[in-house]
Amino acid sequence: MSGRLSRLRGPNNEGLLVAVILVVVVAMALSSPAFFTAGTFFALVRSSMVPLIFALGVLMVLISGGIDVSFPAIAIFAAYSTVKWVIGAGADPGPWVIIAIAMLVGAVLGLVNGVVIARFRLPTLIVTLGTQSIFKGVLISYIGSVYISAADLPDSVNALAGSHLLDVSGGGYLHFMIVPVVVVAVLVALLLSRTIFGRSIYAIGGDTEAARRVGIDVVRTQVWLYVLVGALAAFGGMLYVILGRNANPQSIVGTELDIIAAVVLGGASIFGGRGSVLGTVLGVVLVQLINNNLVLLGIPSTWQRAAVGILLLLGVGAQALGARRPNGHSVDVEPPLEREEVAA
Amino acid sequence: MSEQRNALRDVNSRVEAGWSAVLERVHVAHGVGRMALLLVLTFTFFAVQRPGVFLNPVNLTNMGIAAPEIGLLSLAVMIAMLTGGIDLSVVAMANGTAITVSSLYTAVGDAQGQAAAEGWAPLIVLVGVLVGVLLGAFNGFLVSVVGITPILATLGTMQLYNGLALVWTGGVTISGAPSALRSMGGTAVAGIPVLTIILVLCAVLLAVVINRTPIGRKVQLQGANPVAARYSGISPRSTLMMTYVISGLLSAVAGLLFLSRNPSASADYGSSYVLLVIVIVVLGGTNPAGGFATVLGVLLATLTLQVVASGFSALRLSAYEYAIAQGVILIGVMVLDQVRFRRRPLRRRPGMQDRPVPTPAEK
Amino acid sequence: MAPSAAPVLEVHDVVKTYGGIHALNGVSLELLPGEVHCLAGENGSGKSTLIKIISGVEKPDSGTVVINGRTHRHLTTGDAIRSGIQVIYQDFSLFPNLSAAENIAMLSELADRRRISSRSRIRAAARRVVEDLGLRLDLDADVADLTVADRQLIAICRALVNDAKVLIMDEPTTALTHTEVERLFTIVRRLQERGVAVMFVSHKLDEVLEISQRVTVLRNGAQVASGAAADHTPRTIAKAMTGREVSDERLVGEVPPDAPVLLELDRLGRAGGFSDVSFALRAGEILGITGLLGSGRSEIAEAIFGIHPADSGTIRVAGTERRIRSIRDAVHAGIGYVPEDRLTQGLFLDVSIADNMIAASLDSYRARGGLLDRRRVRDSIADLFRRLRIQAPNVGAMVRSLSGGNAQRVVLAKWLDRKPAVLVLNGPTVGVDIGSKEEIIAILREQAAAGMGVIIISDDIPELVTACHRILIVHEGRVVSELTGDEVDAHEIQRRMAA
Amino acid sequence: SSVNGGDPGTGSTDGGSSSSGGAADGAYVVVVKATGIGWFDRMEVGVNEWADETGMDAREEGPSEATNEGQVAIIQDLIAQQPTAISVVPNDLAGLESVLKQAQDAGIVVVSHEAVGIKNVDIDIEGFENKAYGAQIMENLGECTGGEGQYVQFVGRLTNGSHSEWVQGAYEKQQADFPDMTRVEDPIESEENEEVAYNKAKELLAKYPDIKAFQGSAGTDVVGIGRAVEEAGKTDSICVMGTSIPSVAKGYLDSGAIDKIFFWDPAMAGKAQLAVAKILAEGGTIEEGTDLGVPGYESLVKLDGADNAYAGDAGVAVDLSNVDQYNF
Ligand SMILES: Nc1ncnc2c1ncn2[C@@H]1O[C@H](COP(=O)(O)OP(=O)(O)OP(=O)(O)O)[C@@H](O)[C@H]1O
Ligand SMILES: Nc1ncnc2c1ncn2[C@@H]1O[C@H](COP(=O)(O)OP(=O)(O)OP(=O)(O)O)[C@@H](O)[C@H]1O
Ligand SMILES: [Mg+2]
Ligand SMILES: [Mg+2]
Repeated sequence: MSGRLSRLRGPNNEGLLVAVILVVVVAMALSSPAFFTAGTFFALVRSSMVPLIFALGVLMVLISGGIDVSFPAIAIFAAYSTVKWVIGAGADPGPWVIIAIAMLVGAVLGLVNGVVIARFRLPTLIVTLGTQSIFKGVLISYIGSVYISAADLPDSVNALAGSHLLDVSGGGYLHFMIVPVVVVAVLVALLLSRTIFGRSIYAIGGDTEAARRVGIDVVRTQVWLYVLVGALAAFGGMLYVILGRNANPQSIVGTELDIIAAVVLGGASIFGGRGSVLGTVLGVVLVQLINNNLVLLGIPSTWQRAAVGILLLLGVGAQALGARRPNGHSVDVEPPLEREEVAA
Repeated sequence: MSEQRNALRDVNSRVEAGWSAVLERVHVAHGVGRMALLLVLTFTFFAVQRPGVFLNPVNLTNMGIAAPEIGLLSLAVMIAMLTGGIDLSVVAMANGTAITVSSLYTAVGDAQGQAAAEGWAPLIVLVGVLVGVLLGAFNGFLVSVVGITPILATLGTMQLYNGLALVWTGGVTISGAPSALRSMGGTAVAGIPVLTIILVLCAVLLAVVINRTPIGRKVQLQGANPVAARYSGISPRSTLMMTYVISGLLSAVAGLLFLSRNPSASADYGSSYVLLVIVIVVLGGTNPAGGFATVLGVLLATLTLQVVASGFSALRLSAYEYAIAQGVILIGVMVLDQVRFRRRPLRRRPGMQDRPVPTPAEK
Repeated sequence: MAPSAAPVLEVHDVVKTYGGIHALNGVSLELLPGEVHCLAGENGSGKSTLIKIISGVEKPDSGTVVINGRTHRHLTTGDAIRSGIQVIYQDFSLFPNLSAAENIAMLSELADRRRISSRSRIRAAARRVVEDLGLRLDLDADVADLTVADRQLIAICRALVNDAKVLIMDEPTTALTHTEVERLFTIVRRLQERGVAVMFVSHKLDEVLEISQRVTVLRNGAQVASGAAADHTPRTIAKAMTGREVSDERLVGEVPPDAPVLLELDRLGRAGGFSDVSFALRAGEILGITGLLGSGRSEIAEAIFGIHPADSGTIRVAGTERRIRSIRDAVHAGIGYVPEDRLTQGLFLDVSIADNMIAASLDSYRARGGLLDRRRVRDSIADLFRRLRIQAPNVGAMVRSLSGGNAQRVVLAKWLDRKPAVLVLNGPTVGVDIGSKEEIIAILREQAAAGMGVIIISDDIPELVTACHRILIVHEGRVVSELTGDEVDAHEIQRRMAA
Repeated sequence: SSVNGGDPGTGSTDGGSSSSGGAADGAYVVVVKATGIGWFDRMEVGVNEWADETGMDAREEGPSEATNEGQVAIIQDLIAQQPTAISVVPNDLAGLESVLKQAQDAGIVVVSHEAVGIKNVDIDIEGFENKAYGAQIMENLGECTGGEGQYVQFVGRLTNGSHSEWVQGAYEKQQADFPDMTRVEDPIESEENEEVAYNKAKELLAKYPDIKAFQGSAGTDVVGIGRAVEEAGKTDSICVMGTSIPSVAKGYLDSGAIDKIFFWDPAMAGKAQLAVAKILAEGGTIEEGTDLGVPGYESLVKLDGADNAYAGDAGVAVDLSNVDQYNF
């Protein structure tokens, strides 16, 4: 068990990531003069925002020892149905209220996940696989499939969509929504490292039975976790709508595996118990950095899918080798020697 | 429309109600009993609702033609899951085989004419299968030698293989397949489509390998506890390598079925299968954590979803309503299982359920 | 101090069944402040279950638990902890992914119903206990990276971090050396003075009598004896536990002088572990290797079995030199290994006994067509099951459902089925009750007599004395002395280890 | 490459009628690339209108994701239901060959749309001649840019036949009539995804600071491009044109980020397919000049390159001036 946990984490994985990112950046800078511009940087930030929010949710679930593939469905369900409802009601309560409502919807969907998973102790991947197709199905069959374009979005949303934190004439701009995104990231980091709830998530991911025995209410913690993740996903969904200035029920769903990959690149263990917000941020940035600059690097369209695959493999491969214990692939739970002297 | 929705709700409630009752009496291998039951229930339900369409021989045959490729891909994922891993690249590997065969065939055809191409067909097919095996071996290498977690390794190779296929075909769908394959798609023996027979054969073979051969047992033990497996002198490298090679092989056969159903190959075919087969494998009773799986359970799960799909079509319900049903079935089954196991802690025996366990008493 | 009147903990005829099996059948006992109450019983007799019920982990089918005069119907772990009950679980129940400090302090943080977790507070709390016990532990290390012994110490610290009223220890000493056990006992005595009631589970009966005032013995979930420790000797307890006489006298057969050498180590060494280890093991011989924890005794075994291969010296098996770089090499060379950590390294918990038994010898059952010869499989399984007298409904039962004694027999069976030339056992009877212990050793004697070479690594000296022809004492990675024939004697060994 | 859970790979949608199989049940079914998408929602409007006007049993079906296997499964299920006619808007022309043959053998009339050169259909009906349509777009782009500067073309999928023909037609037109324009990249794949189109457009803007024009093919391409252009503050200096529908493009037409969109009304296309199917089912034939009685399809022209492909003249160009005439 303990061996499996350490399987995916290099000694100082964040360091490794920073290194990789630097290498990629240098490579890109060399291959294209257009790379080193504020515009590229802002574009990177912008395209990282939505994935990062999703990634934070995925991170928490991974730490607790689960895998969630339903967050994109929750995100678009919450965002689309909220926006549609607001428009239908002809009201415009302002973006923050809309976001709040969406997050409420997301929380409820998360609750469904949480209850099924915690109450019946079912494998999370499977449960969320099921709920995901239920959420998407319900959204399209009973709520709506019509593409809502910028023209029909509430003005306040469009306004927010156009609000910039800082502008570089011609060189693009830094979108205002980066502020709430950063805030959320910090909050999650604090939640995970500085609250009993957060530590309980790590504990459950480490050993659920042991968690029960030290008096953690596992069921309650898990349910709350999924509610939280649901709300987070919904925020990501609204963010997507705001940045994209459209609500398209067909969007987002299908990105789940890529996000999970980014989080694991960021050093979270697929077996639970390990992972950090910093690592996750780096993981997401790395993936976006690559995805965003394929054209800039002059990689032909037909090659781009393959390129992404190769880079992903290089990333996780480097990590696996970093986390490698003496005896090759197989997990080795034998304690390293020097520890023994300590006790002796 | 609404009355069909009621029908839907109705069937779900009926199924679940009847089911848990009957389950108590069914003492078959975990996954097999419940699926057999669910299959019968759904089939009867739709047969009663739309006898004309649903029992129409054409429909039954079509199910028998559509199911095999998905069944094979599910088996490919199943064996990976048996070792506690997963294989997301099965569809990509299948396409790899299909594209190889199709393009080689057309190439030879253009160069030396149809007859020659047909002559080379057996070799071409062999090469195609080999490609599938090699792709599987590469997965095996990443998992067993490099030590990448399967879900990530195969997520990467899924993109890589798919990307390479795109590069190779330039995104165009290539047409053409050996006539042997083409005719295979249409023909039936004693009313049973050849494709169905192929699926059953592969399944039986796989079942034998898993349960009756040393390597199969090692694969199971590897999934049950990798550390203990290593401490028992079982080499994780060879077991995992074997696992993913088999997975590639099954995918390759699935790729041939793609061609026999329609003589064309593209990089994008079957993208919607990837998560579907995982659902099937789990419905089939495979333990996602590894160590336990039954081939029969997976076959039944494949058929069940096939039946529900056609049934929904017959009831004129939409693809999205089918998606909902699929989710409900998945979670419903898992929950009922759980409830059932909670009641009988000691009855649960992951491992070798599908074969009688000898006891001293017997001797 | 003398136990005062009112019991802190009472258990009234508790009954607990698991799928038909009576884990506990009407057990009642009470715990007085300041007394050490020992719970003895064979594997599977119900000790852990009783503990799980007292700590709220499991619910009894009937019967009640009374804490400080308050009767609990639905006792939860939270309730138990808050009313001052602390448990050191047999499997430690630690979090491998968290630091030692956090493992120790987490429980109190939860008990105090805190919302915010403070690193400094946690570290302080942890350090306090650790220093209190005069231990040396790396508080920042992840538990995953610690030895079994360290983990056990951490589990103990965790139990003491809250000032407990009742301290329950389920086999706390299995992985500890004498010095550490002594240290633990001084702590226990100190707690006694503070009026803490201690319940102590151990298979080491001399320990039991040394520390406890009262003894309760369980057999098959029933209470077969309960009384003052003073009225008991190891023998009487053993009799109560097993219902028969159990002997621990030294009986070792003669090793014929012309017996072939099966294993020969020549100046074997591994940087940071051990060096210059040379010895020869002959067919029919049982060789004991002992030494303090960290002396390198386990590392020698791990090198022989290729877990952490040696980097100098040579290993010859049955006369031919073998390069052992991996476990497979060792297995193919004809070496078997019964690991220290039975549950993770030795067993497939969710696999049937039958399939555990043949796990190491699958290839030998290949019949024509590469298929398993199921008749032969069936026969050898049934045979082993009978020979090792494994208590289980049938060979189809999950190993998870076995107690340590029986679980250990399954590990043994796995190797016996492979018929290795040399069998190395690391702590073969850790957490195994004397009944099973005696039988396991008997089995080893049989195998040796049949020509196998056996190496036992253990710090259970009486056990070594009963079983071994020869004993090597390891200190700081070197073999410092060797006892043969009549030298083999508990006190002599103690003396040389101390030296 | 992105996968999507819960998709009925074996799935199919409405279909089957209460009347028992065997004989044709008089149903007309349009099988689209995917349901739940703006474009095909609009087509469904046309299909339903046609059903009301003619009193026929007509409906639209499609997988939940635009996949070949999804369409194959649906058509197979339909064959068992013996409809009078199936009209398909294929995701993959070659990928439907066998199943369409099976349908024809079962005596079902088979029509197709956006599928010039597809095998085993009785008639393929197009809104217009694809390359001409592409040329028409380039015509406008050329005017807009003054016939000079760099430009880039987007396609939804590299695998999409029609999209390829549109950009090809445009490219040829450009080389013929606007020699001073240069295509700086091979067609870019937007994966039918607005966000991807947006990101790639941003990259292109960075890579080619003085790029002059973009051509989109998937309905959401121009929107993604438009957003990128708008954010770069180059709405005036860059021309963005391509296929889309008013409801999707409106916001950016208003802001001027998108200059002109081109399309053919999916509703009319739906009606046209059904009209063709009906004529064939009733034993009629389609030839040069046939009038389907559907706006834009009053006088069909036979397309060369295929013996059974006919096109209407249903192309529509929309800019800010006339966008409000369209409610879809
Ligand atoms: N979770 C469980 N499920 C089923 N049966 C159980 C379970 N736990 C205990 N039992 C049964 O209860 C009996 C007593 O178990 P218990 O753990 O109390 O034994 P023990 O005295 O702790 O043995 P050991 O000395 O090996 O720890 C076991 O023999 C077993 O059959
Ligand atoms: N899931 C289970 N099913 C059946 N029995 C169980 C289960 N879990 C535990 N037991 C029973 O609990 C008892 C003790 O379990 P435990 O693990 O405490 O024993 P052990 O630690 O193996 O024995 P020892 O500590 O003496 O080595 C065993 O007798 C076993 O039969
Ligand atoms: Mg116990
Ligand atoms: Mg025990």
